[in-house]
Amino acid sequence: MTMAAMNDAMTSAPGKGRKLGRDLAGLAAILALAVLGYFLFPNNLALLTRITAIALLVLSLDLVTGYCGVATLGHAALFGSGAYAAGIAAVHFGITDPLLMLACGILGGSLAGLVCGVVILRAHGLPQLVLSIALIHLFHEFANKASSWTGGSDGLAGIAPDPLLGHFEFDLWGRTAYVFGIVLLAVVFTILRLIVRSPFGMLCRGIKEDPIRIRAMGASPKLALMKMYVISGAVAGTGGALNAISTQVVGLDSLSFTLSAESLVMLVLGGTGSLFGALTGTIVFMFFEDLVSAANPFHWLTMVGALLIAVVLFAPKGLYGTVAGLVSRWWGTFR
Amino acid sequence: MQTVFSIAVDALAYGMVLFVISIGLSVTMGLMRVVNLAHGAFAMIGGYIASYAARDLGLGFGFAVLFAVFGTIAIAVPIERLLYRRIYGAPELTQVLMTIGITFCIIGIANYVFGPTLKTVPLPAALQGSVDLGFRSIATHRIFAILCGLSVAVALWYLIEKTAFGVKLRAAVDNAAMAAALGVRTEIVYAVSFAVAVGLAALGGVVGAELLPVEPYYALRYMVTFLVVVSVGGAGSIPGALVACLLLGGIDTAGRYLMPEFGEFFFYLAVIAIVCVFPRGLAGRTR
Amino acid sequence: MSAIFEVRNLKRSFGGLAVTNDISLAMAPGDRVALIGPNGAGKTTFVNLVTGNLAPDSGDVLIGGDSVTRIDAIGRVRRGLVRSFQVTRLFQEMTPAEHVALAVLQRDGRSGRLFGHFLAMPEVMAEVAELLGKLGLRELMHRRVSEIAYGQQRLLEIAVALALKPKVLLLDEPAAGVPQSDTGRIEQALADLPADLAVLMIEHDMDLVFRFARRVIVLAAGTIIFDGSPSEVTKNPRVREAYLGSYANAGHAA
Amino acid sequence: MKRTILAALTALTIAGAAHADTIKIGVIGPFSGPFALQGKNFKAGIDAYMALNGSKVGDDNIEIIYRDVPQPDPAQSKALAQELVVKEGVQYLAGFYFTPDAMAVTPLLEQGNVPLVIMNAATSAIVTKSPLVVRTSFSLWQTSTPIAKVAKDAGVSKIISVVSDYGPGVDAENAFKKGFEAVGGQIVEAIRMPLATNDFSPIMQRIKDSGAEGVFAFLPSGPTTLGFVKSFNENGLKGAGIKFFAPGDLTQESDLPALGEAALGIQTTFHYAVSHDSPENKAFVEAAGKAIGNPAELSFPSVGAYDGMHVIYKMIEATGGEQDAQKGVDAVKGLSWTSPRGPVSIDPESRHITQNIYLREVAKAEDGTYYNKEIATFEKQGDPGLAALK
Repeated sequence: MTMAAMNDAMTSAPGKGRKLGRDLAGLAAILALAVLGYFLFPNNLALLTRITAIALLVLSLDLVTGYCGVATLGHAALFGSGAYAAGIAAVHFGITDPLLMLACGILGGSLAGLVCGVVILRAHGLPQLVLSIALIHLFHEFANKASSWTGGSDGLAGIAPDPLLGHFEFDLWGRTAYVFGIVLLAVVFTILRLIVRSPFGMLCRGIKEDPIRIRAMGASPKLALMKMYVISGAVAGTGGALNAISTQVVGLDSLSFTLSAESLVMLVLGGTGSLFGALTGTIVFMFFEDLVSAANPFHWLTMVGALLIAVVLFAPKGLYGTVAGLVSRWWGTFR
Repeated sequence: MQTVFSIAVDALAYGMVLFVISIGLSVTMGLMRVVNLAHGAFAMIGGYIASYAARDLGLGFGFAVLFAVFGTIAIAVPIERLLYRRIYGAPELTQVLMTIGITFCIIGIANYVFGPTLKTVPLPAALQGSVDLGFRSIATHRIFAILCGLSVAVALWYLIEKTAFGVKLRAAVDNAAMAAALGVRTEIVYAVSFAVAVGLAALGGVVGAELLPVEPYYALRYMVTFLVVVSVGGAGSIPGALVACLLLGGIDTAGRYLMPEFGEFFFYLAVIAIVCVFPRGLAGRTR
Repeated sequence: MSAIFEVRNLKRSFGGLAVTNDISLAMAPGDRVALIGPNGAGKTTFVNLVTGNLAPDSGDVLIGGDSVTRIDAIGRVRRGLVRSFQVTRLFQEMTPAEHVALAVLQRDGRSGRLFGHFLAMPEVMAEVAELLGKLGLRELMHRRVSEIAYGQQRLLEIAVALALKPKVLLLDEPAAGVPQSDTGRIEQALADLPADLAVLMIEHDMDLVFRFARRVIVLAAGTIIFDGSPSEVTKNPRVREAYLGSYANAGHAA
Repeated sequence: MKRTILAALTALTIAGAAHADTIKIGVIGPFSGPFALQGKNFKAGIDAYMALNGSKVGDDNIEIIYRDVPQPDPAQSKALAQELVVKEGVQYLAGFYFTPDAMAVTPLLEQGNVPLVIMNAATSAIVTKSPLVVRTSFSLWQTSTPIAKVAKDAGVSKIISVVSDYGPGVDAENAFKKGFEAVGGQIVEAIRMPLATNDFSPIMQRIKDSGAEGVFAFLPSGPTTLGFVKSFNENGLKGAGIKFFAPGDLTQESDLPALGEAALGIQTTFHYAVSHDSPENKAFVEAAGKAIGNPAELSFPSVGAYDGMHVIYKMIEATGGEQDAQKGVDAVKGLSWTSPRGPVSIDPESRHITQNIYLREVAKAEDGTYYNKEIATFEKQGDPGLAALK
């Protein structure tokens, strides 16, 4: 192998430069959207913060569903565990520093990821879906039962985070929470971009396509998926902690089947297997929901349903997936 | 001992109601390979039609049931042609998205047309009241539900295993291209199976209305239960679904009797245990 | 020379039917062995037993003199027993470069790394480029597998196996389904396999077997009925009977 | 620096709102989803109040802005409340069907200078979370305590308690237990069953086996109630003479057509029956029935909303339309008026509504419909749950 051959191989690689460019573009897009949102909806930052937290949940779901092919309708278990971990730390242990609460949330989410991974990875396809449904109900029921810790169905109230970095208070206008959320999202997004392109990310994509082939290469699909589940838990836990810090209440809804199903809907809406798809799906779904439910709080569900049907009919790869496909085809014919 | 009998009777009745409602879903998911989350919505439509026919039009119970089954099929067939046909063979997640969308729409429309209140299907005098079993009494309509469940199981088994249509259906499922080459018109087979599944859903919606009252959120409220039952049984298997319904009905009933405060735990732990032991469902066929 | 790969008295039956019945064989580094047999001879079961996807009722599998009978499939790969598949099982959405890089990283125990990209790992890329170059896949290395020809996919299959630096290579019908025009490339690739590698090829195509193997093993009804040089195999009466008999039966059934 | 800007902005928003001709009231409730009926009732109560009392207070127009939280979701509730206060500039927050949703909003009130009028959420503790909370509905302790005495007076001394296993259910169980033991009764067993229970037969078997003479039950109003009551009859408990006691959620008017015959004779205690006989209620029912479209859908949240509007109107009068949450709340402390449900007042200390609790029995009217017939009155009941909190 000569150096020349190697250089040749490196330069002929099409992806590298473009991918780095796309990372930066992605990051720039998030920040641009964040700034845009800030100025377009200066009085609605709470909604934007909520979208940010849910975006973290959907990103985390994309890691296991989009990149590893795990079917789950119980992913809110990871999000809710993070939220409760952060909330319980604040209420019962007096850990009110937002960054420490965040750490608790990440830890809680990762642990839940480990538990869910152990159970969910025991089956495939439809039975896997059922395992995830059973799990989320168990988590929900457990939180309901442990009401002295979680507040049960009344919600865990009284979370009062300190000012961020001792300076910025989480107040009515929600600027601190918003900026905090956007920074978290940008950091998480960047880390995830690195992870999905890393050797481990490649391994996971391989597992999604053919776990038997991966075994024949001497790698354990199960271990890799477990690892991904823990990472996914950390991401979802970040979202949960953000939610707990910004709303200062944690309710059982954060561990609910409904939230799990919604996050899956958002992911598929945007397009699985791409971090941009996850973000697109979250933003479009949440905005659409906010828009139509404000326009007609009594019958907006029908319109959301129609949106989902329309997406399946006209954008079968999800919004981002289809648009990206169109753009690259157009790009192809253009060149 | 009496307690055990008593639980067994309740479990049987509850399990059979579950069976009548979910068996249609087993057909769509197992034979047509569509994760049809809108199944509950069709059951709900059946319930609404029966309620409307019996309460507002004053029809007899039998007519109301027929009305419900065929009315629901009439509503579902265009939906199949326009929407479901696009998702046969599509990835599971796409099917989930589409059928959840359909469910949302149906809920919204039901809410608009019928309002958010509970609707009941008035029972004929023969099905009202209770029957004394000696050691306890049981509602007559539950016995009716048990009988319905058994006849549906037998009829469906006969249809799929013993008739020419069943052969075509199984052929179309195993290898659509081959079946088409042999002259089976797969789209008709699929449409008919879909209609059968929807009709069963509607029947279940009516028969089960005493236990699962009809209201707009019916479609989502019980969806998870149906999905769990069908998967535990092994999608597409009639005996599997029957066993799963009786088993889960039994666990649920016993759990609720013995330790009601941990009822949910019981049920879902049992589901996890069963799926772990039988990853393809109780009567799952290897794909 | 000691055996790098050995099978001792391997037995496995399904419901009373012995599908693999007391098979023993040994291979030294550099061996080129072909395993042939009529349909239903138990080749697939044998492969599954050897690779660890199926547990034997009795008997032993050894790699480099150590028993791996109790070690699972993944562990056997890590000890140098690598297989290719009958039909390509490649990742349709990934590129040849990614396939080989994944194998290289996995072999070095780096496939779990969360950061860095293989394109930015010069030593990995060097190996990827070299391997793909040898098999004539250099120009295609960044195309998606779903876009390349079937014959090239089979070559990639071999490249992935080689990237794992095996001691023993199990090739399951490496040329199956490849158009006549492309078989030359595959034969060339087989001829260029590392000299110290022990290769066991399961194959139907007798031409390929005769050109490749220096030793032929014939399996019929779960037992080895012949183990010797290619020149003798066609003359062996038991082999003739096993093949002709089965063809006669097959013809009858059809 | 940042804080000064914030303070300036706060001042601006407040000043801006003070001179507005339109006073906005933000109402959060379940307007879609499984609890849409209760949201509809909020709207009906509010519409009825505005139809009867005008949509103006002094010179100021009143505008209602609705926001939908279909199921308990504190995060969304808080986000919407924040939006209502900051973006829409509402001076009052109202509504709230679920406790966690209300709890999530309480930390915003002082900063936003906004009072919160709870039109339903029934957990006692909410009013203690902020001095700016006023409740015009009821609490479960308030409605569940009197039934204990009713049970005892009916000669029942051994009772089994059966409640849905969630916050309000536990509240109801505790309230009843305390009340019943205080009058010398005995709770033989207390069962908490999962919210998602479809088949109640096993529970009925438990009741039968417990040897109790009566059952106290609480389930959230809606589909489960129907199954529970029917099961009670079909499993022969009614026939066996076991008495059925519950707070009024179980027999809310909108469920009665479905419950029908099965509910006849069930005794409940509650703060409001649509059938309440008074001129105020007659006017209310007519207006609210018109507002909701189908009068059969009218239920208790409508009266909570109606009185909530009354309290808000009084606050607006007291502040002259200026945004001053504390002044408004202070003005309604001790306020008393005649509501459609009867005489009520706001307890100055707890800011919870003091009201009559009625004992009702489900009866059949001459036209074949079913209604809650009031048969006894417990006057001026406060919230015993607040005492239990301490």
